[in-house]
Amino acid sequence: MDKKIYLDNAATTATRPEVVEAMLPYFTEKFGNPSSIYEFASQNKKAVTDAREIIAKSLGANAAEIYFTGGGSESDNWALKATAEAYKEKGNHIITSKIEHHAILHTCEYLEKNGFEVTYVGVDENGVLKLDELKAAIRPTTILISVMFANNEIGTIQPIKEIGEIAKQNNILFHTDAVQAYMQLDINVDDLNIDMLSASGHKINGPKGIGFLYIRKGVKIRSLIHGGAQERSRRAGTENVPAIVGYGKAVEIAMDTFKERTEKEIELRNYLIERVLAEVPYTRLNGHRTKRLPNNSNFSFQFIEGESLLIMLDMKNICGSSGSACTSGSLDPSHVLLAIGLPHEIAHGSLRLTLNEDITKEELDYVVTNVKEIVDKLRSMSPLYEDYVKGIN
Amino acid sequence: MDKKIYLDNAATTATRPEVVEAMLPYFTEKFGNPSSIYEFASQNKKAVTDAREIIAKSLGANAAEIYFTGGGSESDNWALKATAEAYKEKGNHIITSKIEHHAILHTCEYLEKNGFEVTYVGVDENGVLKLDELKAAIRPTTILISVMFANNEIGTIQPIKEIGEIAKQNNILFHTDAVQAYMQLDINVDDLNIDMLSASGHKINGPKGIGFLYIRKGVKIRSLIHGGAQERSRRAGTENVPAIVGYGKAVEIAMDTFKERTEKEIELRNYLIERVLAEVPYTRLNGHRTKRLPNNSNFSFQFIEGESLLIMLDMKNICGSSGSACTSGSLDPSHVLLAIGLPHEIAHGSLRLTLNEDITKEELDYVVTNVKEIVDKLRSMSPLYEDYVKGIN
Amino acid sequence: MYSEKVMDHFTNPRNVGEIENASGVGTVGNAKCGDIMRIFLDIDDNGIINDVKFKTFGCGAAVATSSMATELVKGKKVEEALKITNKAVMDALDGLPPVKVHCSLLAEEAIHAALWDYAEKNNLKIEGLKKPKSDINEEEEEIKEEY
Amino acid sequence: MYSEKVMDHFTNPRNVGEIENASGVGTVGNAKCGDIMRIFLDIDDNGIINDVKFKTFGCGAAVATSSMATELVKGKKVEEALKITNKAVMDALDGLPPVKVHCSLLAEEAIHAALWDYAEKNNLKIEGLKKPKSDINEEEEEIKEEY
Ligand SMILES: Cc1ncc(COP(=O)(O)O)c(C=O)c1O
Ligand SMILES: Cc1ncc(COP(=O)(O)O)c(C=O)c1O
Repeated sequence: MDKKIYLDNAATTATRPEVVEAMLPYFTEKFGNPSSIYEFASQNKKAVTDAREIIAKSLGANAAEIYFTGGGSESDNWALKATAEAYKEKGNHIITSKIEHHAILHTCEYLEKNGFEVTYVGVDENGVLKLDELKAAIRPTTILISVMFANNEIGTIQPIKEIGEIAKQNNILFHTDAVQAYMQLDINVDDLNIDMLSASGHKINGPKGIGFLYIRKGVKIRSLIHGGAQERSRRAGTENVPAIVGYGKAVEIAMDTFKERTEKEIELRNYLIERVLAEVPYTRLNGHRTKRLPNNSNFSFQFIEGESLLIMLDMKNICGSSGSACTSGSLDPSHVLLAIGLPHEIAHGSLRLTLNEDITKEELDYVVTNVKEIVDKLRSMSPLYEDYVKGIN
Repeated sequence: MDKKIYLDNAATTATRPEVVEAMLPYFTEKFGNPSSIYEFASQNKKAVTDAREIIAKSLGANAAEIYFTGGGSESDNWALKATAEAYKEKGNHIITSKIEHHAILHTCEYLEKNGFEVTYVGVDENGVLKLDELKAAIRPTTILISVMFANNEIGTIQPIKEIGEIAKQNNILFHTDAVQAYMQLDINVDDLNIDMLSASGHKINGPKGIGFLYIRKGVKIRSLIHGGAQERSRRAGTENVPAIVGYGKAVEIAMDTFKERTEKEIELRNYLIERVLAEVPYTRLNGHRTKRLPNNSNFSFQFIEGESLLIMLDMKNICGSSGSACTSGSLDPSHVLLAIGLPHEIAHGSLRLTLNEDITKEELDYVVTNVKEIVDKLRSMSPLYEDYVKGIN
Repeated sequence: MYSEKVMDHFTNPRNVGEIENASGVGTVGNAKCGDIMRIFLDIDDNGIINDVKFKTFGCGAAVATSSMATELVKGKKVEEALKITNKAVMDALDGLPPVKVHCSLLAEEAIHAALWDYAEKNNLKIEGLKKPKSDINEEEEEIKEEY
Repeated sequence: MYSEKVMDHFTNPRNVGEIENASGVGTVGNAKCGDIMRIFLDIDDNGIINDVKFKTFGCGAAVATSSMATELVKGKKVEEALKITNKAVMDALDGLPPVKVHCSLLAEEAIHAALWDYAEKNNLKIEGLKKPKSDINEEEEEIKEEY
């Protein structure tokens, strides 16, 4: 196939042409600093306000509860560090899950070095948070529960409503990293008792370098980036107007297409999953079969290693990933796959294919054919497969 | 004049068309995540590497010493907080100046609340740091000197070389906020003994939402934004490829035009300053007459208040600012103007006009005419002017 | 940022100027905060404000609220003028941005200060008039920080 | 990311397979780290490596270094084969990305392990051959953190 088949939409997405269109005037013409006093800049202030309102509406929130950031990682860092700082009088304990993104996990490690205690709640074999473990982890000093809405590697959707209720009953703040879930799943912050929520523009066909943190009114907040009075004095730095406008546009489109898009993705995803499981032996699906992101599939192919699989797929013009994009270069297998109980060698042989609604079944057929061939080839040179066939362990 | 005369280039600049051009392919076509393994993303990795090299070269630094951030404020926060954290065993004392941007000052206040001690060194009537005071402030526990390269309000250029030497002799790290100076002044980090340097894209006709922190090899560094392994594991978050590419392009152009551009700006600036001082009575120039940014002028008009002046200029299609853009909305006069010794009522009547090389003398003539008229009008309704004329006070 | 009414009163302020030998003059605010308002009242023997002028050092809202305040008191009886609140001034201007509310308080206070001066000069006691503060604090500012 | 040579040896690996009744077989690495290399040597009575095969579970670099290592030892005397370092393997591949250097170390080690097996089976002592570690540590990783 000559055309590239991009199946790594969980890593990043193409910015939509309409989004770029919307951004363009804010680079060269309406370039003013929204904080400025003159009329020329007030159009930029308005553009920022409009985008903020679109996003607020998409979550059932108020515009004053949306704070723009430089991306999902910043939002995650901010939520955790600010809560830790603002509520340290109340307690020093934070609960999160074992399968969070590194933006959460490494921030937790940082907090642990700074006097906080963190409990990492486990997940079951499908990657679903163990609610009993969560409840048991709660202490009088617990100030925050942070559990991702849906996992970036295996796509499992967490029982957010239940977690929100547990948090509320125990008077604990609840943050969710919704970087993967936002605009793939229906989210209402009030229904779900969410106090803080992180999202990132480039995961939903918006621009890179922009994200937001939703902070419920009443939550005490501290700045992560101090300085000017932007974002109601909570996040300093000249507003990234083009990116904010583009993000607003991307959300607007994602809202409009929501139902049709996600239904189509689910159908394509199921098609892909069923064919791969049926046709490639010694293969498992990682993540929950149904409680999963519409666009996510994640397989482990026994006896082979993921990187070689990826490179060979790449030579066939298929872009996929193994573990999370940001951690490639690392030699350890994904902490998520280990957390759902996979042994190391199986975790190493994993492949994440995350699609979008523009993929065709024909393209997926081509993908399946190539996955099959490549897995065969790699197994034929694998000492683990040799041992397996010979019955050695 | 029908055409808008934009004299607020210190607040933000228009993104150059060539910069937007360079960015465009990275939104919709080459949108891949540079951390991904497939060929499709390697072009993005290369684009980031190229931009990093352009920037490194512009400072006489190594590419490995340039870390991209979400803007100048983040760079400033990062430099200060990371140094505080990494060197806290050595000491808890930081020296900065009274006229820093809020991104530095508010970060210092934050650090003061967290066990650090900060000395704010004063400046003379021209805004030049008092080197004697700086030397006297040094303690055995001093871990960092952070002094801005040039001031954003009054344009004064600091004696960076001398400060760098003092820092070096005393084995103290030296950070400089060069958000205004970068690409307006010639900077070589080795010649000037700079250990860390902050800059921001949108101040030099690059995109908003991107900046960098130069960190000299060997300086111990901690992350501000934890998470993925981007930026050599020092700054997490999916790389903002379009903005990084645009920033690289903006620097490239700014390097190419450097001499001609800054010379022209200095000429235009001097023309403006001389006319205003000669033709508007009871007016002073703030900042050093010659040691100032090529594009900066800053006046105080006695007896009037800055906001009314700005609004009236705006009605004549002239965009200027009073104090720093990010702090408008605040009622206090600029801390910078107070630090150079202006009484409050004079500080309140200040106007910053920051030009670029595309402004014409005719446009500046129009500006001077209008400043004169408006200042006259506002004085005629000022009780302070009335008192002055009547010899009261 | 500002309503059209505010812009109108800022760019074409009514009643700018001084009144020589005014019945009452009040100056409030201070240069430190960036706003000074001075109001001159000419009050006749029947206690009617025949003329009013102002001078203001301050932002657009300060000028506009001064201008509107003078319009509102002009021709009124002293007792009526006393009842004109900052809210009335704001309403007449179609509102002010939150950070500028203090300007309307300052305008109210300037009227009171001029009336106080008038009362002192004439040894009168005006029902409901308290010695005005020379300045007002921006209490509304704090709220933002608490949030 | 990879040189053309690496890609070539990855996609068309030389000497993939097994040798039945090999003179020596060495397996190094472990699945935990994601790399396992197994090398089969056929050594004749004159101590010449007549044939060599490998099987590798691992990344592109692991496959390519295995392939190149087998090419380099093929036809060599045992003593010569022993002198082939990871550096030689890397050079022959036109270099490796820094994070992949450990693969070349693993390849070197796999050869040594197969030679050790050969020596043990034949009760030989090969000058300069130490009992190979079954695994290598990625020492270069630490450096990054110190910076
Ligand atoms: C001297 C100085 N430092 C820091 C900043 C902050 O930069 P940014 O707004 O890009 O975060 C600015 C500009 O606002 C500045 O002029
Ligand atoms: C679940 C999750 N959280 C956080 C992030 C970080 O987002 P960003 O790279 O935009 O900073 C990502 C994506 O990389 C993610 O998938």
